[in-house]
Amino acid sequence: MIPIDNFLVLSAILFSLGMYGVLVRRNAVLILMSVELMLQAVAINFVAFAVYLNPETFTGLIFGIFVIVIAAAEVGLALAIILRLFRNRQISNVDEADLMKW
Amino acid sequence: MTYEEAIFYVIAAVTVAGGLGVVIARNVIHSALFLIMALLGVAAVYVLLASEFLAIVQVLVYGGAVTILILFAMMLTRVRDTAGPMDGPQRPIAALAATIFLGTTVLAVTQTEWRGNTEEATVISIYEIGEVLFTTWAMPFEIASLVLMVSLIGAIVLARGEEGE
Amino acid sequence: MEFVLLALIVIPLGVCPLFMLIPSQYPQLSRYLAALAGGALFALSLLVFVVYEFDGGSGLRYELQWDWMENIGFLRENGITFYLGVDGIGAPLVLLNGVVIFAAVFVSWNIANRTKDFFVLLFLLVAGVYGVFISQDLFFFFFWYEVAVLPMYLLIAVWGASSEFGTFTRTKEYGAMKLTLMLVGSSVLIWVAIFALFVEAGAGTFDMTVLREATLDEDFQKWVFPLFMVGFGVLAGMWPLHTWSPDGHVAAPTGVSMLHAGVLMKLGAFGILRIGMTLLPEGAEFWAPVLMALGVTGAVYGSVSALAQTDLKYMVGYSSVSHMGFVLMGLASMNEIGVNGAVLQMFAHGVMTALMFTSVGALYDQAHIRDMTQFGGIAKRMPRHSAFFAIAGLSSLGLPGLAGFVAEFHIFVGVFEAGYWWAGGLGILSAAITATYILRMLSRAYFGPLNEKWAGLKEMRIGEQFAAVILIAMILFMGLWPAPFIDRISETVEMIPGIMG
Amino acid sequence: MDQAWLIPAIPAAAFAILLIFGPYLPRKGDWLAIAAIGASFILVFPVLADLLDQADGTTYVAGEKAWEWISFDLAGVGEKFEIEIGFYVDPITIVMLAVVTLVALMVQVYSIAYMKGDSRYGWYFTVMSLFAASMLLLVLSNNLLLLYAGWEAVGFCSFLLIGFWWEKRSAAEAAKKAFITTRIGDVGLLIGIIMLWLEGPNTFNIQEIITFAEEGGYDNTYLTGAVLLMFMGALGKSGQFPLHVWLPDAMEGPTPVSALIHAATMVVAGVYLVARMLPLFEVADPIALDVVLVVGLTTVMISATMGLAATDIKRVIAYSTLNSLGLMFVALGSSAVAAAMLYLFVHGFFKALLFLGAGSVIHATKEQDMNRLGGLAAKMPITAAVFAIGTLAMIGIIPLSGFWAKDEVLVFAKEEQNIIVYLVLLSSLVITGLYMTRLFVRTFLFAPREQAAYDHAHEGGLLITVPLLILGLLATVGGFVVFDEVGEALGFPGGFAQFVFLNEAHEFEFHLDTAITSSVLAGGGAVAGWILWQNKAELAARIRDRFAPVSTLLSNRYYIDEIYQFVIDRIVLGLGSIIAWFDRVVVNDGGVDGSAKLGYFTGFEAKFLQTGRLPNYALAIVVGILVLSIAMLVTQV
Amino acid sequence: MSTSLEWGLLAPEFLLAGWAAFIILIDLFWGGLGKERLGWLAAIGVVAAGGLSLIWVNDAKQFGELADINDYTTLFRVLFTGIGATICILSARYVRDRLLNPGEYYALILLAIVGANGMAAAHELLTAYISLELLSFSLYALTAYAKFDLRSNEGGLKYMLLGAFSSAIFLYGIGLIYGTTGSTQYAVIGEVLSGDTSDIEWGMYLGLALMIGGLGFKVAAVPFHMYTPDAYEGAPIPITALISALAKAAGFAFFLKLFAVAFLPLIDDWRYFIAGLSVATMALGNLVAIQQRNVKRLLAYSSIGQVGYLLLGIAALSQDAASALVLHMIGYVVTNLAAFTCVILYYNWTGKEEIEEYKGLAERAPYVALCLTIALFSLAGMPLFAGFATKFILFQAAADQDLLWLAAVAAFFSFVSLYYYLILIREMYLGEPEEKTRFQTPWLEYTALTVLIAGVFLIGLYPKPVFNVVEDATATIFVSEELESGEDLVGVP
Repeated sequence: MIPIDNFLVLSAILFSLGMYGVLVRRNAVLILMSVELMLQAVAINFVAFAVYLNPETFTGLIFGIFVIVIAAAEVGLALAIILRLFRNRQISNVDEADLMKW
Repeated sequence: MTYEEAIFYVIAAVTVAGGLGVVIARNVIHSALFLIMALLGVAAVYVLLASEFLAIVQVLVYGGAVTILILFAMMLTRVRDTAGPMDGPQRPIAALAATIFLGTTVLAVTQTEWRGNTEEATVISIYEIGEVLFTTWAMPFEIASLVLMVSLIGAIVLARGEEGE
Repeated sequence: MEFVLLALIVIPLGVCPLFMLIPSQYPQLSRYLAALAGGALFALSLLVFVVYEFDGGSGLRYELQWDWMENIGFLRENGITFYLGVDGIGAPLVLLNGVVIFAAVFVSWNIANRTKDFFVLLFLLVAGVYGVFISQDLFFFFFWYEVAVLPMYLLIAVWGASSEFGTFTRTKEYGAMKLTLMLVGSSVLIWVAIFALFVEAGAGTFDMTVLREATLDEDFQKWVFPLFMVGFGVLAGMWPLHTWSPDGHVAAPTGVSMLHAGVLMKLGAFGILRIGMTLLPEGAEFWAPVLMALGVTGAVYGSVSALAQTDLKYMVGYSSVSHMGFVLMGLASMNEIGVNGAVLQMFAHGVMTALMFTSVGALYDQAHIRDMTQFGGIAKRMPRHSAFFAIAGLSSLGLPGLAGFVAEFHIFVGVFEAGYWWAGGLGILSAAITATYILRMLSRAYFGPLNEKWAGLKEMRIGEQFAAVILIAMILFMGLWPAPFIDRISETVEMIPGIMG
Repeated sequence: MDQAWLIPAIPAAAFAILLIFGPYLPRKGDWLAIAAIGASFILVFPVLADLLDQADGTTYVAGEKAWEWISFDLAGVGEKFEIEIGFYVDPITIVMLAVVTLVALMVQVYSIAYMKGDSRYGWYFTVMSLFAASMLLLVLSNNLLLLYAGWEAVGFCSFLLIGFWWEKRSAAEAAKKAFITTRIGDVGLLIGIIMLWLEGPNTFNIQEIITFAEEGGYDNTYLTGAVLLMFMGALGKSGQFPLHVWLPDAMEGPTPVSALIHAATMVVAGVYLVARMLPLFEVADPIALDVVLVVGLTTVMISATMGLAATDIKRVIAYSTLNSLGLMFVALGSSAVAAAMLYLFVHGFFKALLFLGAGSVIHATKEQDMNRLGGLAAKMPITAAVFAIGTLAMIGIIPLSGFWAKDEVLVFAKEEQNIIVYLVLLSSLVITGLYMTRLFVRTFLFAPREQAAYDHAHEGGLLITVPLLILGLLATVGGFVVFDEVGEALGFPGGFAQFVFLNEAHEFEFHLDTAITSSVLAGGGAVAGWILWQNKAELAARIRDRFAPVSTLLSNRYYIDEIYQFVIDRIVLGLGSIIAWFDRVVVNDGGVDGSAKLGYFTGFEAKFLQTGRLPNYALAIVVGILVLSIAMLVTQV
Repeated sequence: MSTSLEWGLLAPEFLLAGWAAFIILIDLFWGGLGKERLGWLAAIGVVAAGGLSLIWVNDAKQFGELADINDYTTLFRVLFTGIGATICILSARYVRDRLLNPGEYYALILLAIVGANGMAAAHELLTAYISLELLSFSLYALTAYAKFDLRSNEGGLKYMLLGAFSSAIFLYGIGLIYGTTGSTQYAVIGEVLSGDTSDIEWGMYLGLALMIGGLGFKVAAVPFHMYTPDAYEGAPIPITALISALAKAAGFAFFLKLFAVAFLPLIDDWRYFIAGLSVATMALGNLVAIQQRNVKRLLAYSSIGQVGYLLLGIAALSQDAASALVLHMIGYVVTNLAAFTCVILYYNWTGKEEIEEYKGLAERAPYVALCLTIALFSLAGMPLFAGFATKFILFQAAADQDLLWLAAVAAFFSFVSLYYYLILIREMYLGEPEEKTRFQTPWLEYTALTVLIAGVFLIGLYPKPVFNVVEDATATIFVSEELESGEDLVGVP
């Protein structure tokens, strides 16, 4: 009823938004959130493919679950690092963290 | 437009609005709230995709744990106090890049003739999922647990305050 | 005999760990070991040269072939083999290397700083040079070629000397870096050409004896030959890519300069001959005029530049450029006489330039300058040294009876025979210019009233004299009785495809 | 005749022994050197005897003996490339051998006294032996390459001996100049040799090349080019214009050396070469011989005139040598081999005599500027007497040897060439008379100008006077060989001319008119010289002042040295500096360092891509993705 | 299909995971063991795991549809455990002196190896991806492990965020490939792609491009490399070594297997893109390396350059090229570890890591200077050492696949790299040391160094045994193609 393209386009939009967020945001947490958005888009993709194209093995669905798991784990670890950076330097903007360059 | 499609568009609109909010909100807390909105929208999309299990996971893991974590982190890092604009100077080029990417992707997915039944989602039962998760996909499952463990170890080691802090 | 060839590589490589085992507080021990190894190499090289006898075919003798990698991937049977063998061109060059290393050990006798490290690197270099001369497998040829370049950086940078020249400075780091980079950079071209050659031949082997049987497309030869020509040409001091050579010499310690100019530069010319011309005869024929033009330009340019130098090492360095120009001319003549001459010149230039550096080094060790205008009349203080230097100079200007003449004469005849009149004429003119700068140098630095500043100079060390005598013996050997050289060389050169009678 | 190789081999062996063991031998081995050259001299006679024995009437059979030196097959041609060590004896060779060994012997004996006490006494004899060996090798060689080897070797010995007292800056410079100047000529010689081989009969053998050429084997123009290039070598070695500049400077060497090398032997190698190769010149375009002639004439004139202005006695003799050599080339240019060889023969004696005489003066007075000499005849009668003989021989006064030889040349010039040549030669005779007389008068006669030098003056010992006397005798009678009777009496069937004319019937001619003309002119010159430079030479001074510009021109040697100096300093060295600069700045700093800097600079610019800011990094990833995706879609779909 | 899973096949991974937990527990409850010995203990476990994996030499088993246990896997298991063991040994003193929480540190290393093993073993994309994340997460955490070091924080942050970002991109690509081919099994994808793909080409190529991008990030190909220098510089030095060796090797194990099995049918479509990446990577890595002042950063850029060479093997993909690639990778890993051993030793002695601070090392620790010189020369591709032989074979393999120009470019940049290695060598040999005293010699590190250098020489002088092993390994991933496609591409007469 709902063509798969709809989901795929939705996913593409979300993904692009996330990408935009990563590129544009200065705050590390916001970047992380943008990445989460991208992962959501990916998950939509997987699930859509699983249920529309390959319902027998529904690998995509499983993939989607794992993506969510990984995304959650990622948030945990990333936040710890962000927190550590903040503790040490009182910054949370990624573009201020440029001790190392060139 | 069918009834289901209408629902889809509403949900999609909410999700996209949420996503948009995440990336353009001037206030970080708003961003976080928009993220919740987007995540819930995605959960609804899963429902539309006949994957209730995933929707539940989504709500629990994301709507619950992740966002709370993020909000905590925001508070701990006093994001609101940071001076300067929220967005970097890359905005125009970022917008351009994202748009191009969107265009490319949309073009690609619409141009592709997907194989299989692209009109109707198949319902996959939660039991089936449970079964394959522990049999066919046992190895990723095990590894995923290790990933979580790594994340845990890392988070603890890094976030834990030491004496003198 | 095969194992003598093997020993030529194994001995220098084998002494390296031995040096490392010697505690650094006993430098004298390292020196004795070096002398021993050098002597052994000299003796073996001489043996190889003496017993070498042409027996048909490509002239390859004392072959030793061990599998290294085969039937793997793109390699078929005998894909890459550790394949040693010496032919009539290799034999004199092996001898050359033996002579020069033996002499270089004595010249380097009083290296006090990290003596053993110095000898390790020196012998590594020598192993590489031997490897190139006797490898019959393209992979190992290139392997040893690079091994020969490898130690140069440290040898020059650690034990070399920086110089001030008024308007500009040449530090040892600069000289070493430039030398290494130019040589390795040029070997990239060789490398690429080897890849192309291997693929085009399609024989699945790097065995040169097999590759020379392969029929290669003419267009292919035409575009690959310049890669070899330029790639090897840089090491041969081909104009205009020669600048590493004078600057390298200026920076290098004496023993290293000897090996560097004496044998290392020969690798380049040897490569053009052994790989470029032998495997790609049609390409060589097509590019010969260019090679000839570059060779002549180098010969004249080098000698005229030498004329303007006041630094002794620069002068000798540019003279090497000039003489290697002769070698390239000989090769480019593409006829037997010229190519013979080129190989003879490799040997002749090798010994005489080693002798020149021995002399310059002996002087520099005492005076710590090399500016010839600052000297004057030092023949009074260092008569033997002066005589040795003069002999080297005379050989290089082509005085009959000394090695240089035999070689240059063949080259000129070959060049004329090939129809390059202008090149032959300019070449002979360049030899005359050589006379000018050599004599100018002798007259400025060695003759005339003794500059009292140098009244304290002493005769060169006995070890250096010994080295010089060995080298002079070789110069005279070839100059007076070139037949042993020419017999060996010509029989092999005759077998090279594309070489006219 | 097969043992002819011993003639150079003995001095060569002596050289080797002296070089290695010389310092340890008694008397530094001078006896060995002299014994060696003496042996060579003696060996000339059996060789000559052989030649004469094998002669069929007046036809001489040349002897040849060769060993292979270099030989290899030429691929695909079926021929060999061969270079031999070969010896060839024919009458010309014999003449040369005689002159070389005899004069060398005299000079070396003389040197024992002359060089006594020199710090490099042993070295002197060592090099002299090498010189003798090389010169004899040059003379005996049967092929061009060996000849070239000897040619270079004598040049090298000349270098060593001119620079014998290298502590003197001027000696070192003169040695360098001599070597380089002759070397420039040798460029042509070597090219010429190679040219002859290239189109020739695949051999360097002189006789075969000549035969080949006479059979018309070479293209005429080609041959002309080749012989002219070879003539360049002769030009340098024999000090002909414009490469004559080194010879006067070569007087920096010990005087016996000047006598041997720069008068009697080495410098005539050019004459010998041309004489030897004359058949080629004759086969070639006539322009070749014309060039020889013109060069000879020019040299005669400029050297004679320069001789007028020089004050150093050795230099005057050096100019006279140039003058004589010029005459020989004039003879060769007129195809008069016999005349040239005769002149060469006698010139060897009287010029060596002059030099040794001058050496005697210098040895005694330590002075060689004739402005500080004078009146020595009283204290050095023998020297003065033999010097007078030499002078007169040089001027060409009958019956001294120089007269006969010179007359032969004049006859040929008159007969074979146009009148201008003849007139020029005649005028040169006057000048020769003038400056030679001047030399003698200013040195030996009238009042001494420098008392100290005069006080020192004394006759040398027997070692000095005996060679002088022997040479004096030869200079006096040597010319008589022109008479066939004398020649036959000496054992040359058909006489000397026949002997050196390589089996082509020829006789010496004696033209009375020429003889009288030349004698009058030469004698007139001599008398005029006497008048001009007698006593205090006021007349000469007056004339000199009158023609001051000419005098300046002459005493500055036509500024030829200055021109060369300019060319070398400004042009050659300037070019050298420019190239050296170009090499350093353009090739090295620009090309090599430049490309290295390019890489370095690219890296320097590229490193700023690494801004340290995460959003930029992310952007890079996105750009990469976009480029990849779009490119892949565009190219593949 | 997968009713009975042979869990035993994953024994090395279980051992590693278990050992990780064991190490943490030991650290918790037996503090008396000492931080240093903990590292050795970890190394023992890693070695044991490596030994265990040797059981399946010449065996070809499959773990369900998820993983292959064959020679390819075994080779990489051994390689990864080798890297891990070395790093554990090298970490011992570093961790003792400079880091907190040693138990977790080693546990993370061990888990990283599990991830790497999974990547090499994976038979399909999900397993591979999860393994990849396991490896990555471990490395993120380890990079930021020096928690009070600002550079470590910053490196970790950049690595982590960009890693997540690129993961998302990579996943998007996987999604598209999955959507177009209907499977995540490499072999199935390969099968589908060798059929008619005209209907799905849009999605397929976009997916491929995104996957290349994502993999490019993992292996640090330009322009996805930007995190590398910062992460390298920020990370504790042993971890820098770990990233440079393990992450890269695992990345390529995955990359190679995926492309050889799944994407080989499309090789003509993507090879020039990989070639382009390769060129960009070699160029940027080597040129920017010239400008570096910090040894770790220098080695980071140098490793980027090395990635360029390795990508060349992918661009020329065939079994020969694959073998050559793996051989070069092994050579690179051994050499790089040797180099890092020296750097770590020096850091342990002095705490210095700027190039100019290396001056006079040859005076103070000649053996280390010598080994570092050998390692650097090997990285530059000089003969006698591994780099020459492996590069020669790798580039030759590329030339064999009509990519001569690429081999030429690679050879050129290999030459450029010599320059910056020489700069470091110059400092060591020409600089005057501030102090003249010799350093004390830690025997264990020296032994490890000697073994590594011996490896460098072995591969450089006689790589045949190694190559044979590698060839057997790569044969397993090309088995489905029976070399047919390779044969076509070779075009050898």
